[in-house]
Amino acid sequence: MSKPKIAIFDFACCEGCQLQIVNLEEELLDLLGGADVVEWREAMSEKCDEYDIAIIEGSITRLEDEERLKLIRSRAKILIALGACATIGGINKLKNNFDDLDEVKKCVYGKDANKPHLATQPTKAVDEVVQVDAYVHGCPIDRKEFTYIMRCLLMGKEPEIPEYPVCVECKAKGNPCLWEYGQVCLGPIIRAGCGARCPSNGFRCFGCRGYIDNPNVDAAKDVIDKFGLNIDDLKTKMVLFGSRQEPTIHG
Amino acid sequence: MSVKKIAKKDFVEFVETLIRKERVFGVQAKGDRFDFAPLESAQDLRLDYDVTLQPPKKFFQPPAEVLMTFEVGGGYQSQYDDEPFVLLGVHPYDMVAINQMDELFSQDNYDTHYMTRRNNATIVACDVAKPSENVFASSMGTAVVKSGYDVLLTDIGDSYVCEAATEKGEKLMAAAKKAVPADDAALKSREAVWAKNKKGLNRHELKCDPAYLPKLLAKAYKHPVWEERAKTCFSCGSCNQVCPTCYCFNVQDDVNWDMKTGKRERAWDGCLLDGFTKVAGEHEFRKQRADRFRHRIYRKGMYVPEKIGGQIACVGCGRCVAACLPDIANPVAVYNRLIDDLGIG
Amino acid sequence: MGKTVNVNVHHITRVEGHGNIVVNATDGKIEKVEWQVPEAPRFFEAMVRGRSYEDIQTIVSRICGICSITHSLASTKAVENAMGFEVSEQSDEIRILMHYSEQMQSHILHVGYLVAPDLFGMPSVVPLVAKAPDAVKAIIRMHRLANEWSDLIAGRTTHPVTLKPGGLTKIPTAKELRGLQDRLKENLPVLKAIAEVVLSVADNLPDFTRETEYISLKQDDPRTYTFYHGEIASTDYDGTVAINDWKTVANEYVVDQSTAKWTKWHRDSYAVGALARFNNNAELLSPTAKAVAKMFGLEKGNCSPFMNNVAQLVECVHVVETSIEMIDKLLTKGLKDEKVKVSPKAGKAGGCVEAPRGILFHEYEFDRKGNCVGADICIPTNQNHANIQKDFEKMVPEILDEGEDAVRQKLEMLVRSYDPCISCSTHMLDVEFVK
Amino acid sequence: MCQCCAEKKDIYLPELATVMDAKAMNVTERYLRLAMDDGPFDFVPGQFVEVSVAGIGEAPITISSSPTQNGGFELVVRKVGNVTKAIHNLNKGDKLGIRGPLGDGMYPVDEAKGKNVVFICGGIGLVPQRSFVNYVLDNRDDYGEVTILQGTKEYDQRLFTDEVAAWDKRDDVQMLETIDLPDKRWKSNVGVVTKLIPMIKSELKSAVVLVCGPPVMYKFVLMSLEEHEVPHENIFLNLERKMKCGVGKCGHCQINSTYTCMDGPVFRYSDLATMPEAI
Ligand SMILES: Cc1cc2nc3c(=O)[nH]c(=O)nc-3n(C[C@H](O)[C@H](O)[C@H](O)COP(=O)(O)OP(=O)(O)OC[C@H]3O[C@@H](n4cnc5c(N)ncnc54)[C@H](O)[C@@H]3O)c2cc1C
Ligand code: SF4
Ligand code: SF4
Ligand code: SF4
Repeated sequence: MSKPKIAIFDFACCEGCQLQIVNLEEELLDLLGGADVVEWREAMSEKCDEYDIAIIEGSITRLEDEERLKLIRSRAKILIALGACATIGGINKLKNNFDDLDEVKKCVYGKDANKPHLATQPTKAVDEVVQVDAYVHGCPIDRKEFTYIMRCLLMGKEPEIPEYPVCVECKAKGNPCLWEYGQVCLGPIIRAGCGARCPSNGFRCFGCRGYIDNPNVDAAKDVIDKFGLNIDDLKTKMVLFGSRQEPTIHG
Repeated sequence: MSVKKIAKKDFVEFVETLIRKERVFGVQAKGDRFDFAPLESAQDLRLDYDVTLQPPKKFFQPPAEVLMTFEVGGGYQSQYDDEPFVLLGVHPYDMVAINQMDELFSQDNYDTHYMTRRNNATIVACDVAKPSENVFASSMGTAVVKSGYDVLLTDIGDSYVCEAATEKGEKLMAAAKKAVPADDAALKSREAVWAKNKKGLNRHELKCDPAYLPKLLAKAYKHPVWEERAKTCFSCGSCNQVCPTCYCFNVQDDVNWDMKTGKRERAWDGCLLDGFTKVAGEHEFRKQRADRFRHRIYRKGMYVPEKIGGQIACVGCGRCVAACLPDIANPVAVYNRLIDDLGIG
Repeated sequence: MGKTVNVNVHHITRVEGHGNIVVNATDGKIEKVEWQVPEAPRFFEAMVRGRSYEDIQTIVSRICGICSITHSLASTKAVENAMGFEVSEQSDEIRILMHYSEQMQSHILHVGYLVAPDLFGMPSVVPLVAKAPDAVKAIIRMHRLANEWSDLIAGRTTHPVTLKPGGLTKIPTAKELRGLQDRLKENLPVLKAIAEVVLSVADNLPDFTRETEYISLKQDDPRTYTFYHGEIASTDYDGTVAINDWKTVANEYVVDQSTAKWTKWHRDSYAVGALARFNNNAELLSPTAKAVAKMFGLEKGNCSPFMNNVAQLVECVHVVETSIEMIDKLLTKGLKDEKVKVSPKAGKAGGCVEAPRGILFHEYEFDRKGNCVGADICIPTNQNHANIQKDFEKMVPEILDEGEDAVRQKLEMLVRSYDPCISCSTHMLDVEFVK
Repeated sequence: MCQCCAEKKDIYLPELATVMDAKAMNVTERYLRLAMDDGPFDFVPGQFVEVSVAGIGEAPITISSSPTQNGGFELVVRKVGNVTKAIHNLNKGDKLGIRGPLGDGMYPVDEAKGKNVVFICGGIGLVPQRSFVNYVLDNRDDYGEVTILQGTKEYDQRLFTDEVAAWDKRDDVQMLETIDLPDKRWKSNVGVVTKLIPMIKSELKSAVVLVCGPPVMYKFVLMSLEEHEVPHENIFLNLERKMKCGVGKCGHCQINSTYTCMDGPVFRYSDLATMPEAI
C-alpha cells in the first residue's frame, strides 16, 4: 500500500498550529515515515493537487476562501480541522459579536474601510462551510493529541476525543481549583484533551477546545453566585473562544 | 509488633536516611495546599497537613497506566510497575479507603496491576493532626484506623508514637536508631489523640450511624433530591476524580508510529461523566445527570458496601465537598436530607 | 539587449503568512517590482474592543503563533503601563527568560528550517535530512530545547499561559531552572556547531547591501543587549525615544501601490530585526555571541539584509549564554512565591518589546472597569514591508541579467531573510491580488 | 514481582486465537469461527468473550455457537464502531486476542431441562440465543417443546437463514419469524416480535423463556409475557451494557449494584426487581 498523501493548508489564523507540527521535532520524521506530506506552504516549497488527507488550519473569513476550501474538500478523502480557528472559529469569531461588520472595519481602517478589497464576512469554522471528518481541538493544538489522531486515521480508526470537561484532567493532575483563587475558569464546560494545560499553569481555562456536548450553563450561574461574582464575569470569558455559539448565557 | 517513640528531630533524620535508600513519597506543601509527591528532603515532609489534594489511590491506580504492550498479530505482554516504595503520611480515612480498594481489586478477579503496586508499598500512616475544612471521618467511623498500614505515626507534641504493624513496618523502623520503646505516657497521649479525632474530625455531621445508610438508600431511589441537586451538576466528575474510593476506569489502545507495536492503557474514569454508559449506536443507560448523581451516592452508600461486607465506601475525607463547584456533591448533605424526609428506621 | 523577466511568486513558501512577489521587466526595462501581502485580514484592534484587560493577552497572542510570547509580553506591558502596575524584579527576570526562549525558538526555526534549505539549494528541510543529517539533527535538538524551555516557563510552546498583568501565574521551581541551565550549558557547543555549518554555506547568501536605517530597543541602565526593556533607538539618531512616543518613530503612512501601512522615520523606510538590534547594541553581546559574529565577519554598521540570518544565529548564542547567567542570579537570590493582586484602572499607554523579527508596539486604552476602549498595534513585519520594497528596487536591476529563476530565487531569499511574519502584519491590512 | 501476583494470571491479558473461517452475513454482520492457539476452550451458552484487535481495542462479543459443536467457537459481529469495524476486516488465518469465556450469568441449561423452552429474539439477539438453541437441539430429549420467535427489521438483515430454515423444517421445533418492514420477497408474518407471542403453541406458563434483543424490545415482550402469566423466575433476559474490562472492575456495565459482566449478561427477570436501571 502506498503512503497516504497529506497536504496542509492555512486560512485566517496565526499559524501556531502548524508550528506545533514543526514542534514535533523527531516525531515529525516518524509522521513522514507513515505518510507523505505533499504540500505545506509554511515549511516547504513543493506544491501538489493530489492528496488523501487535507489538514485545514484557520477560519474562513472571505468568500474566496470558502471557494478554495470547497475545492480542497472535493479533492481530499479525509479532511481534518486543525486548531480552534478551524474547529470552532477561534478567536477570529470575536468580530462576529459586532452586529455591524462595517463598524469593525472602520475601527481598524478608519476612512479606508469601504474599499472593496477589504470585503470580509462573519468568521466561519471549517465545518460551517464543508464537512469535517476529524477535529484536532485547541489553540494551539496539543502535539500529543495531534499525533494520536494522525496515527488513528492512518490506521483507519476513529480517534476517541474526550466528551468530558477539562476538570477531569485538572483533577487527575492534582491541581487546586482556580475558582478558589478568584479566577473564572471555564474548565467545567470545556472539552478536555489538553491535559488541563492552562489550569496546571495557574491560568484559567479560556475555552479554546470548545464546549462539551452538553454543558450545564445553569450550574455555571450558580457557581458565579457562590463566589460572589457577576454573570458578566462569566460571559466575558465565554465570549473569547465561544462567540455566537451555543450555549449562550442569558440574564 | 513494637510500639516506639521518636523525637521529631530524630524522625527527620530517619526520613533523611530513608530517602537515600528508598523511593519515598510523602505529603508536601503545594502552594497553600498539600499533596503526595516524591520526597527529596525530609524537611519537605508535612505530617501536619489537613488533607491532600489527591487521595493516595494514585500510587496504586495511577491516573493513567500501561497495562500491556502488544505487537499486531504477535501477542500481548503484561507490563508492571514493579518498584518498591514508601508512602509517608497516609491519614486514617485514606488508609480505610486503601483497605477497601485492596478488597475490591483482589476479590473475584485478582487485579495483578493494582496488587503489584500495593504489595510493593510500605505505608506509613499518620493520625490527623489538623482537621481539614470538610472532613467528616468521625461520622463515618474512619477517624482512626486499625489495619492496613505498616507503620502508624501519631503526633504527640514533640515526638511521634510509631507503631510497626507488619514485618515490613518493623524493618522500616529498624533504621530509626534513636527510637525508644513507647512509655505509658506516650501511649496515653496517643489514646488522647485518637479519642479527640474520633469526635473531632466532623465538619459535617451525619445524622445516622453509617451502617444504616444502605437501608436508608433502599427507600430513597425515587426521592426528589436527585433531581434537585443534579440540576446544577456540571457532570465534571471532579467528585469521582478526587475520591479515594472511586476506581472506575477506561481502557484505550494506542499504536506506535511503526503501526505494528503499541500499548493498552487504562485511565481514571468517572460515573458522573456524560457518556460513561454510552454504547455504540448512541444509546446511553444513565443519560440524565440525576441518574448519574444518584448512582455515585448509591455506590458509596449501598452497592460497594454490599460487595465488601458492609463498610461504607465513603470514608469522609471531604474532598468531593471541596471539589464540587456548585456545592452539591457533599454526601452528608444528601444523606441528611433523606433522613429528614424519610426518617430513621 | 536586456532581459525579459516575469516573476510572479504567488504565496511565497517557507515564511509565516502569505506574501506575493511580482516583477515585470521587458527587454531590461523594469515595469513593476512589488512586494504584496494578500493575507486575510483579521481585525484584532476591533476584537479587543470591550474586552477585559485580563483577556487582552489571550486575544492578541493569537495574532501570531511564532511570536505569541512577544505579543503577550508587549500587550501585558502596555496594560501594566496603562494601569500603573508594578512588576517585581523576579517576575521581570523570569519573563525575560520566557522571552529568550521565543527568540531562540523563532530564530532556530527560521535559520534552520526555513533558510537552510536555500543555502543548501533544497526546496525544504525534508530532503535536507538526507543531505545533511547531522546538521538537521543539531537543528532539531536546538529547536526542541527552545520549545521545552518555553514549555517550562511560559506553560506552552505557543500562546503562553503563565503571564498575567502584574506578574506571573506560575514560576518554575529551582530544580526545574537548574535542569534548564544544565541543558543550556550542554547545548551551547551545539549552537556553535550549527554556526559552523551555516558558515560553510554562507557564500550562497547573495552579496547585496543598501544603506538603511535600523531601529530597535536600547537600554541604558544597565547597559544591556535588550529585547525587553529600554527605549527606541535608531542608527540614524543619537538619543532614544520613549515607548509612549512610538508613533513619532513609526510614522505609519499609506502608499498607492499597497494598502498596507508602511513606516518611515529618517529615510523612506527603515528595518527592524536581529540585524537592527545588532547594529544598535553589538558591543553588549555575550562573549561567545561576539565570537560567532566575528566568525562571519559581521560588524556594527552592516547593511546587508541577508546578514539578518547571521545576526539571528548570533542572538541565539547570546540568549543561551545570558540565560545561564540569569538562572544563577535567580537561584542565588532564591525564588519567592509572589502573590499578585491588581485591580483595574482607567488609562492609556504603550508597551514595547523586541519580537524575534523586530521591534513591536502595542498600545491600549482602558475604561475604569478595565475594559478596552482603544487599541493600536504596530508589528515588525509591517515596519519592514517598505524596506523590503526598497531593497527590491535596488536589487532587481543589479541581478536582472541573471535571468528569471535567479531573480525569483534571490528575491525569495531576500524576503525570507527578513523573517517576515505576515500573519502578524495583516492583523490590520489587506492587499489586492495582482494577477 | 511479588510472589502472590506472579502466581496469578493477568485478568486483562488476551490470549491469541486464530480465525478459522470468516464470512460476511450481510452488510453489517460478519461471522467468524475461531480457535484458541493454546489449549481448549470450554464455555456455557450465554457466556461472552472480550475480543481484542491490537491497536484498536476490545469489545465484548457473545459466543454464538453451542459447546456441543466441535471445532472452535463462533462469533457474529455487527459493525458499529472501531473494534467491530476492525473485526470485520479479519480473514481466515488472522490472529486476534481473546479473553474469556466471561460472565457467570449464563443460560439455564440445567434448570430448563424437562421444560418447554421459548426463545424470543430481536434482530441480532438471535446471535447469543443461537448458542442455547443449538445446545437444546443437540440435547433434544432433555427438553420439552421448543419455540423460537425471531423478529427482524428488514429482510436483508435476517441472520443464519439456512439454520433458521432448518429449524423451521423440524417437527420438534416451532419456528416463527416476522419482519417489521418487509418487502416483496417476504411472504410471512409482518410486525414486531411481540406479535408472535400469541401464536406460541406450547404452554407458556410453565416454560422457560429466553429473551434477547435491542433495549426497546424488552419492555414490550415483558408486558406480553405478563399477560400470559409467565412467572418472573422463568424469564431470562440477555442484557447489554458498555464494558471496558469484562471482569467486574471498570464500573461501566454496572446496573445498580450488579455488574453485567460478572452476574450477567443473562439475568433472571425476578432478580431484576432490585435493579430499577435494568430495563
Ligand atoms: C455481553 C455483551 C455481548 C455482546 N455480544 C455481541 C455480539 O455477539 N455481537 C455483536 O455484534 N455485538 C455484541 N455486543 C455489543 C458489542 O460489544 C459492541 O457493539 C461493541 O463493543 C462496540 O465496540 P466498537 O469498538 O465497535 O464501538 P465503539 O463505539 O468504537 O465503542 C468503543 C468502546 O465502547 C464500548 N462499547 C460500545 N458499545 C458497546 C456495547 N454495545 N456493549 C458493550 N460495550 C460497548 C466497548 O468497550 C468499545 O470498545 C455485546 C455486548 C455485550 C455487553
Ligand atoms: S481549575 Fe478549572 S479545570 Fe481545574 S477543576 Fe477548577 S474549574 Fe475545573
Ligand atoms: S465520597 Fe467524597 S467524602 Fe466520601 S470518600 Fe469520596 S471524596 Fe471523600
Ligand atoms: S456532583 Fe459536583 S463535582 Fe460531581 S460531577 Fe457534579 S458538579 Fe462535578
